[in-house]
Amino acid sequence: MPGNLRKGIDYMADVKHMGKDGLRADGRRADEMRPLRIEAGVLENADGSAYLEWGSNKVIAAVYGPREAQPKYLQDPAKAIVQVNYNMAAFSSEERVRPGPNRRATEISKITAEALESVILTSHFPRASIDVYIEVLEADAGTRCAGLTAASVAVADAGIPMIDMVAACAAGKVDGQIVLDLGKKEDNFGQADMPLGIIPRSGEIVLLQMDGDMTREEFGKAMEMAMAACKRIHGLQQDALRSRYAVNFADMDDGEAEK
Amino acid sequence: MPGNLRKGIDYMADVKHMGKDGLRADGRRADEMRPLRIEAGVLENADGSAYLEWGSNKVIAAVYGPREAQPKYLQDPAKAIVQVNYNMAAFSSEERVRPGPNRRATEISKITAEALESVILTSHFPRASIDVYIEVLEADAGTRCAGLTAASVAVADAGIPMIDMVAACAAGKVDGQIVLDLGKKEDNFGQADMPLGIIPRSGEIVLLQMDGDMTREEFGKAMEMAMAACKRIHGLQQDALRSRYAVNFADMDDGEAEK
Amino acid sequence: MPGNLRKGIDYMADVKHMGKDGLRADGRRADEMRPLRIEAGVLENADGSAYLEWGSNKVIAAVYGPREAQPKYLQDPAKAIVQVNYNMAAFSSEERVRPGPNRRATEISKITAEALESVILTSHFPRASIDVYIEVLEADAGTRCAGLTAASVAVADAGIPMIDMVAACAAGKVDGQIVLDLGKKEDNFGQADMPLGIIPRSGEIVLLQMDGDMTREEFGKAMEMAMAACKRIHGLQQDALRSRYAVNFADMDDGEAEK
Amino acid sequence: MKKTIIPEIRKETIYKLAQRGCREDDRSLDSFRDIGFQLNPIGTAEGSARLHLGRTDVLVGVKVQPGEPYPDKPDQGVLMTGCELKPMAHPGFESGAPSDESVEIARVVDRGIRESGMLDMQKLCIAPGEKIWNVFLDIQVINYDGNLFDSATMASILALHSATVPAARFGEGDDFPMPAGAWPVTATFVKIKDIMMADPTLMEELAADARFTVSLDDLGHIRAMQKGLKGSLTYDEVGRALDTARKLTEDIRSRLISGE
Amino acid sequence: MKKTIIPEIRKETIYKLAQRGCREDDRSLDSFRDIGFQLNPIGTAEGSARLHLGRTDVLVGVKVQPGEPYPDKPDQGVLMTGCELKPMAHPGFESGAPSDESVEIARVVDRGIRESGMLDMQKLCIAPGEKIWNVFLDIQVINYDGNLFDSATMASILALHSATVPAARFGEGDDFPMPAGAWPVTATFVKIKDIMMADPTLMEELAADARFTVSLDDLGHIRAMQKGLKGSLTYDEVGRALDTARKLTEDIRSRLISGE
Amino acid sequence: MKKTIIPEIRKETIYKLAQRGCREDDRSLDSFRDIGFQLNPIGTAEGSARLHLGRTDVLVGVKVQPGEPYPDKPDQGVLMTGCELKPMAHPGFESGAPSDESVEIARVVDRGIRESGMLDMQKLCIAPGEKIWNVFLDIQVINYDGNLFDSATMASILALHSATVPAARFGEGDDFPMPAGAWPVTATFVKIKDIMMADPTLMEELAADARFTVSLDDLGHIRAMQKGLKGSLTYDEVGRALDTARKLTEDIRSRLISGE
Repeated sequence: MPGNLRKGIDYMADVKHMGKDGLRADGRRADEMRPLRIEAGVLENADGSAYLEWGSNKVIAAVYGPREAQPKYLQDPAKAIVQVNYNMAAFSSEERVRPGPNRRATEISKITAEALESVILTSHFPRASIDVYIEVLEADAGTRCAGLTAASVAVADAGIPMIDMVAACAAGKVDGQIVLDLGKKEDNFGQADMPLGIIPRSGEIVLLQMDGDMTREEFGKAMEMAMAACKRIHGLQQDALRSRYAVNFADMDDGEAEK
Repeated sequence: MPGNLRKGIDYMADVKHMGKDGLRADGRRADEMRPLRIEAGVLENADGSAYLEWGSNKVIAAVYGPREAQPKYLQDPAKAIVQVNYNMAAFSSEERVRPGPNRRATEISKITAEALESVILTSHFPRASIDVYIEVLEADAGTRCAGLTAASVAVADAGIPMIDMVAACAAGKVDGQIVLDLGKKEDNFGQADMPLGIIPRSGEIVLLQMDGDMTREEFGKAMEMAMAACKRIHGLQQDALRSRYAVNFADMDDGEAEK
Repeated sequence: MPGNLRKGIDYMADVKHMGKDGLRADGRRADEMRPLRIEAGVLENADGSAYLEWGSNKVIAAVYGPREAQPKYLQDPAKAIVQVNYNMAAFSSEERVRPGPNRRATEISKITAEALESVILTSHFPRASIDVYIEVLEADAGTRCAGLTAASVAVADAGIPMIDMVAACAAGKVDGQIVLDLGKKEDNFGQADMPLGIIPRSGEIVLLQMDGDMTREEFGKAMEMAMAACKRIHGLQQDALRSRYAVNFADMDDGEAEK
Repeated sequence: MKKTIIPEIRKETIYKLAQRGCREDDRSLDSFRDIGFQLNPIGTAEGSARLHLGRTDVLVGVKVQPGEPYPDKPDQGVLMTGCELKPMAHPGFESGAPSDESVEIARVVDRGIRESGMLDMQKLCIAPGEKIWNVFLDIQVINYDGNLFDSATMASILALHSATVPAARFGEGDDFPMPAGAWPVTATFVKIKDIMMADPTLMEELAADARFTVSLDDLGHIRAMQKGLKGSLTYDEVGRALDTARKLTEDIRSRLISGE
Repeated sequence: MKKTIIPEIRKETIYKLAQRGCREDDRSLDSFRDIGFQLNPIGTAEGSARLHLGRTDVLVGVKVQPGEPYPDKPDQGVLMTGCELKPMAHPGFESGAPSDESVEIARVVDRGIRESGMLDMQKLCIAPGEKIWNVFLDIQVINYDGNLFDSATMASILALHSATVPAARFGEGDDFPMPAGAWPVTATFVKIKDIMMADPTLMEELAADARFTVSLDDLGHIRAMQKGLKGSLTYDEVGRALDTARKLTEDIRSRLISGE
Repeated sequence: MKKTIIPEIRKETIYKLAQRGCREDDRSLDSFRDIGFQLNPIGTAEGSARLHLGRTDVLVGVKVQPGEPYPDKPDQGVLMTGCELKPMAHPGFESGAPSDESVEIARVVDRGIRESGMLDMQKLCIAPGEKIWNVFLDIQVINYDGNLFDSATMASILALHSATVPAARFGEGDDFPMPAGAWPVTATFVKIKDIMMADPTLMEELAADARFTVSLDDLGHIRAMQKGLKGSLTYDEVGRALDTARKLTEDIRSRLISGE
């Protein structure tokens, strides 16, 4: 079960103010991520799933597949196709989101699918489709990184072979300072936002976008900050799978005992 | 031919005022239906059809099938599927109805299809589709009952085997009184409306909806009133088919004569 | 390459004023066409193409096929189908044109397809589709004639066998006078517009529309004027193909020389 | 319409009859089928007409609602014509988005009415630049046996002439009759091989190589034309059709006006 | 939902159990699964509730925004209910336009709420004839194991009762609680062959011949009914379902109100 | 774009050439194809540009119309960028709803322009909170031979710099030039196996594993980035691409400004 969905406002109470100098509006240090919690295997019916709370972001990812790609003209005889549907729930942001596709969601779905394709061993499953559904239940800036991070765990939870899970986190620029993991206000009033997704094992970049204003040097700093965060996130992704696996393992023991 | 379509206003002139006490705004008794006329076989090109005037409601139902269900993924290897498209003509109500599907029509189409499926011997026609088109030309409350009643006659007219024709009629509550077959004003200002569709032979319920406010006792009264009306309507449905058949029989005689 | 697209306003500078009497607002005689330039083979990727400037109209036509008709239920076992998509670019008229189909474009696509089918030897290509895309980049009245004229050249450029190229031109009525090839202002304030498309070799009519107010006699005059213009246009269509062919021929010579 | 094939032999029969000046329903080449109609069958419409042309059966309803004028015509009402070809009328018609055919029919009917000046659009202005009457003309085909252009046009002008502008319902003064003047009537012909015939049945349409429709006003002026299908017409054929159409539409118009 | 077939043998098992008054999850025929819920899990919503009914998991969020009233109800707010059945919740659900099923669910939930008079629509008027509050109720199914009518209704009324009208954000005065009074609760039954059972699981739904839903208000009055599926119900079956529903919904209502 | 497959052998050829620093069209890895353009070819547009990048051929038109501001930006004009990939430009493009690719192109072009602050949006305000200028930027691809991100961006900024706001036509005072300042230019690279190359042709795109686009402003600041395709990039590869892009875009910018 996705467990307790808490109001973002409660979450903030957890954040400690760490001193007056160099701290951000919500009290974080420049290179401090918002609290992140990941849970694997939260849905009954999906082949794999994950739930993620990141600041006030609340995201569920569900995975089906590998299954036969439909309609048939989508099939690739050499490998599985990866299809992602990123969607924001109607009530997930201050202004209601009209149900149905929009251009922003289309773009995010596309780049998320491309990032996942870079790690999934698609050649093992010719003519198949791996379908990923990302539902943003509450949005608080950084949902595409949250979605990709959750989707990677869900793909792993489905038992689909990958070279590694993708971890994603944004860095950006606020008041001229490079900071990690922008919150909603920082995103709205900041000077740059740069979502990054990497293969943590190799450091290879599989998702990268940016908008705003950054010098070459600022880019380097932001990149290093985001890369380091992605590696920490990767640890949380692995923990989520490990807890899930531990539970399963316990289940299996029970099974054995029954025999 | 559907014959003469008359303005609803003329129709009302036919209704007799039956005394001052207990009579409704349009002069009907509580358990009195609006005038109902059904004609079978009104369309040249459809496999079966019926035209119905009920108060000022004017409805045509057309049936095609059993024919191969298209596209193929809709086919059921065990039985025919029943597809209903209920539609209100643009000019069928005081405010123009925008062409194209809407949520109300989607729901009515669904429950009408389910009601018809309960009587059609669908297992006789695996992989087939039976397609029913209900066009409301003029609406005056009660169009879903009118549509289902007409559709049943149209299915019979198409020679599709059924255990019985479904007959449908609403009962409801106006000024605290249970009444039969609400007219438009009664529907708009009444306290409850309960469309009912039954298999007259057995009294089984195949369509039932309600909105408003009814006690358990009122429900019972409304149900009995509507059931009795459905049985009267069933007689009119049979008459409509009988007239149609008689005509055909006459035609056949002519055919014989020519030989 | 479609070459230089010039602003309509420059074009007008070319038109000579031919005397005060009987001349139109833009200085043309009643039976004088706006300047027309046609170029064949302007697109790299299409099987056939043509670019046309006519007054300020700027139109590209692209042709693909004969190729297998998709989806299969569209296929005709006896002949190729001809599909036309006429579209106005968003910026092609004073008021922005919303992207996507509209009823005007649907009608023009239909009658253009019918006109082209009358000359293409479709029976040579059973189950095939010949797909014609007409893009209006700038519109200045008469775009359906411009589109059909360009499409005919593009079909020929694709090497698809035809009995002849269709040539099209409108005649109409302005200030009570029958005139050829109405410009935008004439179209907006004129009394009639009659687009005509013919098979120049035989004079047979394959496209004909009219709106406005014309007597039977005026119709005759307009028809003769438009027919004569279509024959002149046919010459320009042939020239366009000839130039294209000449270039190819030169290319081939070079090829020979290289050996 | 979904591909509907007519057997070659039926096509040949129709053509051979036509060579002798005859048709399957015993009409001459230049005549229309029987026309019957009924005014205002639909109580919810501001005006309506149901018209039979042989076995073709068309119902047209008019709805009138206040709306905003187009910026370039601030003092004029707006006519919007829609056509739905539903499976009810023929199995070849499909539910869903309007087909190319239904768009063409709606636009040709609309053109004939609009170009004839039949409606006094300025009388459909409530407040210039702000509020006008939108006139929605919706064509519903009940049964299809060919020649929708003419049957839908006839039913449309009957419905418009029978319509009332429901001003009172919208608090815009008293109801008044639709400001409709002229009676633009169309005549449609098909050409099978080298023979033209008026008012085609469905089978004749399916056998046809080309189609031609002309709208004529009360003075016999041409107000709209539309050639269709993949065959061609000669100049002479069009000319003869125009002359025949003039006679036919004069007759039809007088019958529509007299209400016969 | 895409065709989802239940094996005949499973269906037979469910029926045989039912004949003995039992069910696969050890419930009696007339009982609901465990209900758990959480109020306002979604910070961006004006009100929200997540509800578990056994393994069925539903999230409902309320958004409130100013809008224009309907002309015929100038002094009343507007309720709009949407339902999305996404692949996340079950592989039989498909992305894209709302399915017939999701439309039916949204409309039945909406009907129960609307007909009960739960929302005081006049308190959702800002300026009569000009500005009202639009209340958007969006149902998102997280996991599907049957009986969405009841679970979505419960989550919806919890979300509405927990909601605040964000007047301050739109410069319309102080925020105020959603003017929600009654607690309309539905009970849904399915009939397998000749046996009725309450609160069906997905497998029971797939085995079912007919479905029946009734919405009851705080007084036990019937506010909405909906029969579904291709089987039929007898008058007696409906009557017994109504009586059972009255007991069940009283119990559920008190648990929802007490926040248990 | 429909699946368009490049033969393995062609891919191998492109890669082997690239290993020697060469390309099929004799360019170096870090160079762009020839750029040619024409300003205001379209008389009906408020501004337009047609640009050739090798055989890629793009036409961009600007339309400007009054509209309402967004509530959160009451004193700013609105930029809307659309992109249509039509079959005319390549048989792999299909008619109908915009594809994912065309959405991505439109959004990346839009982002480069928007983030650079190129347009002074406040000068596109007519009456704060009430009326602003909507700037519609429509990208039409005439012929597709790769690198639409860069070609569409170049054509777009040329069209905007050439555009006039048609205030007089809408009775909003005198026409004035589009308030466009900066010249944001993008550079796009693809990576084939381990080699990066600038300004890919269609064949190079089809052979590519990853794609990277960066938008740089007049000061050489990064304004937007977009990584695409299913391959990955190393940090070093991105760094080198940024450095190369800075040189390339400076050169391109000066050529666009000088009108060469």
